[in-house]
Amino acid sequence: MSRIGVFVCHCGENISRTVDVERVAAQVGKMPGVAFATDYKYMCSDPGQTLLKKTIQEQKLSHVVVAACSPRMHEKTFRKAVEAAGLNPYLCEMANIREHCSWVHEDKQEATAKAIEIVGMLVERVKKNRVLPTITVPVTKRSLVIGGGIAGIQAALDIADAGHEVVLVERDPSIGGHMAQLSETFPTLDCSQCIMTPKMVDVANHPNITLYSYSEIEQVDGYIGNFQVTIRRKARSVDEDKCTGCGVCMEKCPVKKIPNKFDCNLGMRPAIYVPFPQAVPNTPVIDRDNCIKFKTGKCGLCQKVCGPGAVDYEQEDTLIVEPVGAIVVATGFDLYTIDEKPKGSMIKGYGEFGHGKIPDVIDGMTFERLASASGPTGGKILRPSDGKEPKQIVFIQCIGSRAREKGISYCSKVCCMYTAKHTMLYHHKVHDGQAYVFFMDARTPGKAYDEFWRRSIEEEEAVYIRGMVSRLYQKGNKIVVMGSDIAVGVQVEIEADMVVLATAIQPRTGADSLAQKLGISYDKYNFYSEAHAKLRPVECATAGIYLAGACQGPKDIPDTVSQASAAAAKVMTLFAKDKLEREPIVARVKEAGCVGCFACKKVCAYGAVEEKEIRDRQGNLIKVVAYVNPGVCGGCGTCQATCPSKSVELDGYTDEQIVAMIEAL
Amino acid sequence: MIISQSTMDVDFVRKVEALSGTSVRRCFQCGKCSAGCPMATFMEHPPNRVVRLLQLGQWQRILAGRSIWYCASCETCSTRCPNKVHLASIMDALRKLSWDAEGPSKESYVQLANKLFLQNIRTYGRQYEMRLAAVFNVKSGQFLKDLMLGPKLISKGKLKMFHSKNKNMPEIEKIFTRIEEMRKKGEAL
Amino acid sequence: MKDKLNYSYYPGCSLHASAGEYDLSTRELFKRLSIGLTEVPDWFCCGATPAHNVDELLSLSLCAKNLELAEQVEGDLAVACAACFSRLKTTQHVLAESDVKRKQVEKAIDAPLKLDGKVKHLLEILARDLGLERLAASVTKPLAGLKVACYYGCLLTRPNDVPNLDCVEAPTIMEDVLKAVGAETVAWSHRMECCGANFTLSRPGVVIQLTNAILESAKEAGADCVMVACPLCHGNLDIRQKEIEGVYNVNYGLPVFYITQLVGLACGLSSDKLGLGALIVNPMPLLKEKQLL
Amino acid sequence: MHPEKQKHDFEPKIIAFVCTWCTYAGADLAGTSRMQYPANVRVLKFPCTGRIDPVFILKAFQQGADGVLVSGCHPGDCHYIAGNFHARRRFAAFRKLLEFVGVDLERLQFSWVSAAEGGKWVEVVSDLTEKVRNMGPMTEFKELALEEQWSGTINTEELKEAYKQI
Repeated sequence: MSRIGVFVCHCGENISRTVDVERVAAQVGKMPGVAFATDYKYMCSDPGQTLLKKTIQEQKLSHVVVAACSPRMHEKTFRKAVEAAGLNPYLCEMANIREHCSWVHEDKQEATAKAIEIVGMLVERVKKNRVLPTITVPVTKRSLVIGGGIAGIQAALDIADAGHEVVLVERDPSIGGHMAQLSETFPTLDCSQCIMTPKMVDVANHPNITLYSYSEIEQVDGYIGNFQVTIRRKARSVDEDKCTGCGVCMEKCPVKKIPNKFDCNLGMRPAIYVPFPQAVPNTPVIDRDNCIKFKTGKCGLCQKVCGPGAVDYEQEDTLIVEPVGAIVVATGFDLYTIDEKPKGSMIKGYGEFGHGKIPDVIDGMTFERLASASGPTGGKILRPSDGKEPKQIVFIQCIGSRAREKGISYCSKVCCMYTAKHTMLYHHKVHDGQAYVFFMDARTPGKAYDEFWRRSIEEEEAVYIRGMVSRLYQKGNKIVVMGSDIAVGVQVEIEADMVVLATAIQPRTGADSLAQKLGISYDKYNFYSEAHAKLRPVECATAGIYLAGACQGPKDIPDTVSQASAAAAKVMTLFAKDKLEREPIVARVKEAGCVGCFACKKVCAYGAVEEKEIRDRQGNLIKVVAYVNPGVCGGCGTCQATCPSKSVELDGYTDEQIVAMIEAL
Repeated sequence: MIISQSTMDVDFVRKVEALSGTSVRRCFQCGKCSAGCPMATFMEHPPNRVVRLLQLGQWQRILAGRSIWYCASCETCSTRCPNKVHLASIMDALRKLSWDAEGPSKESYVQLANKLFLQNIRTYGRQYEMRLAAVFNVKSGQFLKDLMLGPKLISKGKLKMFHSKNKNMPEIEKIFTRIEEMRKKGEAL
Repeated sequence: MKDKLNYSYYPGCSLHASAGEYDLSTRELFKRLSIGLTEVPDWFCCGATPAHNVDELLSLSLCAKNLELAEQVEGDLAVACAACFSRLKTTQHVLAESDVKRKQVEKAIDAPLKLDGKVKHLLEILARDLGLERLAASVTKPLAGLKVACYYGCLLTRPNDVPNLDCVEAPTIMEDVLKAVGAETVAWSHRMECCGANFTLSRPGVVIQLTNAILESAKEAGADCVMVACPLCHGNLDIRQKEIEGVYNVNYGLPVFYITQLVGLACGLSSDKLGLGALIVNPMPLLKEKQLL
Repeated sequence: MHPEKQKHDFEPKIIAFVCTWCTYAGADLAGTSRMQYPANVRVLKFPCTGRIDPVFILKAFQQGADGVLVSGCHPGDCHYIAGNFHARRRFAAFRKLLEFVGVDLERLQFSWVSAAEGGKWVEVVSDLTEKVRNMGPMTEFKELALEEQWSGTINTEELKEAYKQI
């Protein structure tokens, strides 16, 4: 038989003004199972809590109901007090007779009657409450960061500076990502490499960071605090430990004319290469598809000239397993290309712009490389076709973005700003040139952003034309731009020397397959989904995995860095404890009844439901049942309402508890 | 223009949407339709503005002008619209509604040509360009239009003078009358 | 080798009048290629642009009825005129999408709707059904040295997802066919610009302006001639060419061929069988120069 | 703000199943803002509407509820990612069943009330109370429950007759 104690709070006058608290205590005191009932001025105050603790011990109470304010306010307070008195905290419930009763009703009789019923409901509920153990999971205080762009670098440095080990995995031969490609950055026009490369060097030198470049995530097992990550280190053909980065191999490589992806194919590189001079690590990689040694077996020049003997043609991919407690995903973005897309793809290209076949129609990133002092033209704006300086340059915004016909309906967020920046860079470099921009809306929210855009028009003399372009075609060595100015209501035709397209930001190709390995959710475009759009913007719904940068949605550099630091802070919060404690409101499977239909698995947004084999003593498989991993379960209870055989229960919200409340009415 | 609930004719816009099967509200006025329209220079309202006026429920301004009659139905706008607004169908719907209102537009030649074309179908089942051109010239009062082309075409066998009998004539007539009846009963727009 | 190809055939009004040579050359070419072609008995006008311009329901009904008539003849429906092709395909598309319109059309034609039959433009039949390889194999006189500007016009490929003939913005099907018969094709800017065919009767001034831009672009690209797959495009580019030359005081002299005429020529058909004499801009000097006659 | 309190002959019993993150918090906000609403509603807190088994609604009607309110987060706002979508799908199917067993669907209301919508909570509760008050008590299920109890006892003439013949 339970011995329930009920404590009715006056909350000063907040409750007692409209609820006759003494009557409530008296009435509830008569209910079966209630051993003790009293009222008190301020239950949450120190003397109130002392009263609670003392009574539990004196009256040998088995359960407690505190009738006071909203559980959102003081449930934690009272459960802690109950625990201090030696009871399991989950044997204490709160009846909300303030927000839901005394404050919203005026008639004292009515409010008192309602309060009695509310407390009665909770009394019936608490009888069915079970002792719930606090769930603890150990934490491996090492973190994995996937992606070595500015987001990954920032997150890795922050976590490493806090004293935790970081494993940074980058797919390309060097870290740096897109930011290393940029020329100057808005809205301050400081040189991207000047602010980026020191951070890259910091990563290389940080004692707490292990960098795996030219590597990819192969497999992820485990859960928050306890992930096992398998990393594929792709064969670099150069031993990172031996290589000194002298660069002789690159000088001697007979293959020289391979378009360099880092320079948007404008510059050339050898078959053994580092993507750019400031690469981290400064260790070359052999592009096996283009290397004569790998294609024909001959050559081998780089190995001969390598003093330290770092070149290794026999190198193979290796797999390493790293235990980590948290994962930051920072895989960044790809740019939309206007080329013809494969049939059936959600994304379409731009046939009306020549499907990328007009040489002087380039994208924004290519313009960045042209404008970059360390780029293929040494910072001169020159046409790819004939190397001449374009005197009429047309920028077109919203290419791919905000175009549901082309497969994307979102705004890519950064294009308005970088196009404004491009017009400025162009004006700085080609004084007698004229820049035109076709745009629909200028979206420039951000500190000093709109001022920056206005400057491009008012001081740098870019001509902005509100209207889109229907078609581009080559006419002689000019590109005819057929646009419109909707403010005037006329068609506008410009014979341009160069056209720069502000192409949309898309998640990296393959973002979905990485998400599947990590067990995180993603939207229809393959952007990773945060746990809550407003309140948990850096966490994934999958516990222990955090997001940083454009892999979650289009972002500029300041936003990316902020989110990366936020993700790092979340990791540090997790690592601040040796063991993870969590509310034991998790689902539990009653294996006897489970038929293994896994309807629960389908509705579980957290991927907490696993398949568990039940075997007899001889080891014969009897059946496969669901198992809810308590470390991963979010505690929503959708599985329970879905289970056709009622074989899964959410602790703290069992059918018994709820039905008891309904029946109390 | 004064904009209020009473000056914005939403019912008309709904009719256009029903006939064209496309949303008017979806247009965000990027102007790509106007940029590529081969006829935009002939229109007093370029295509994007036609949609804009519809968004504001100002259909009278559209029908009074000749923009809709100068649409060539080349479908360039529909094809390139980033927002899947099927503007060519909207133009069809507007012409239909203007046609029903017996052409408040100033543009009469295109309407006359269309009318004769449809009459030809009803009477002969097929088009006979010679007849069409001749009647058009007479009715539009341009007796000498394309006069120079005529003899050359006849000599090349390009203008048939006589038509052959079509067995399906009664069937065609029935299609016309059934549609007329459906409209009378309000079963179709 | 596949079985013999057989099609029902919807020539459309123009092919029985101003574009007789398109009809003639189509029939002769198909005969030469051993492709069966049976005209749909008592087909009638699809309504073309004027019908859908002012009365979509009428346009859909006329096309739906013709599609039903086409069911009498075995085989996919072959269409020569780009406008008819566009209307018939659009009808299939619209009626498949809209329940309301389908019901209205069913009532108007008082017959079951036949929407699953395949409607194919001649180009598709040559390039895909017959195939470029087999087409090339039938060539007896390759059109070597003939530089052709392929003109698609508006209705062959547009709008998205309706004709599905080729890429809406950057089609290559005409060039593919011509390359298969040995001709050269030029890259030019106006191959998909509108000629304004809708206004041939009512606003010839508009047509002259638009067509001039097309001819100018073809000439600039170095084409010897233009090829079309639509009688309306042909009407403007060929019949009005002299007039345009007069208005703009230029000299294009660009013969305008139908696709079936050029392919037929390559397959060894005579000038008479291709109706080359019916072309207004005389193609004979060009063909003689290139030794194709 | 405080209209003259009306006396009614019938005070319906309304049971509200709400999620803790949105609607429960919204109801709390109504309290902290001192808004007034009828005292007929009893709130049952769930972690998420996804946890709400349709059986609870039946149970509530059986236990004498005259109206039931189910309220959670707005679409896309679910604290648990998608629990409210599962709930919505489940209840869409459940409405048909309820109709079949004879519950007037007017007595059952689904709504979305966010943590910021104290006013909406008041509105929803007041409207439902008023509506159900006008509909009168929900008797169908109570009678059913009584019939169930009786069926085991021999107290009708027919049954007595039947037993005699055994």
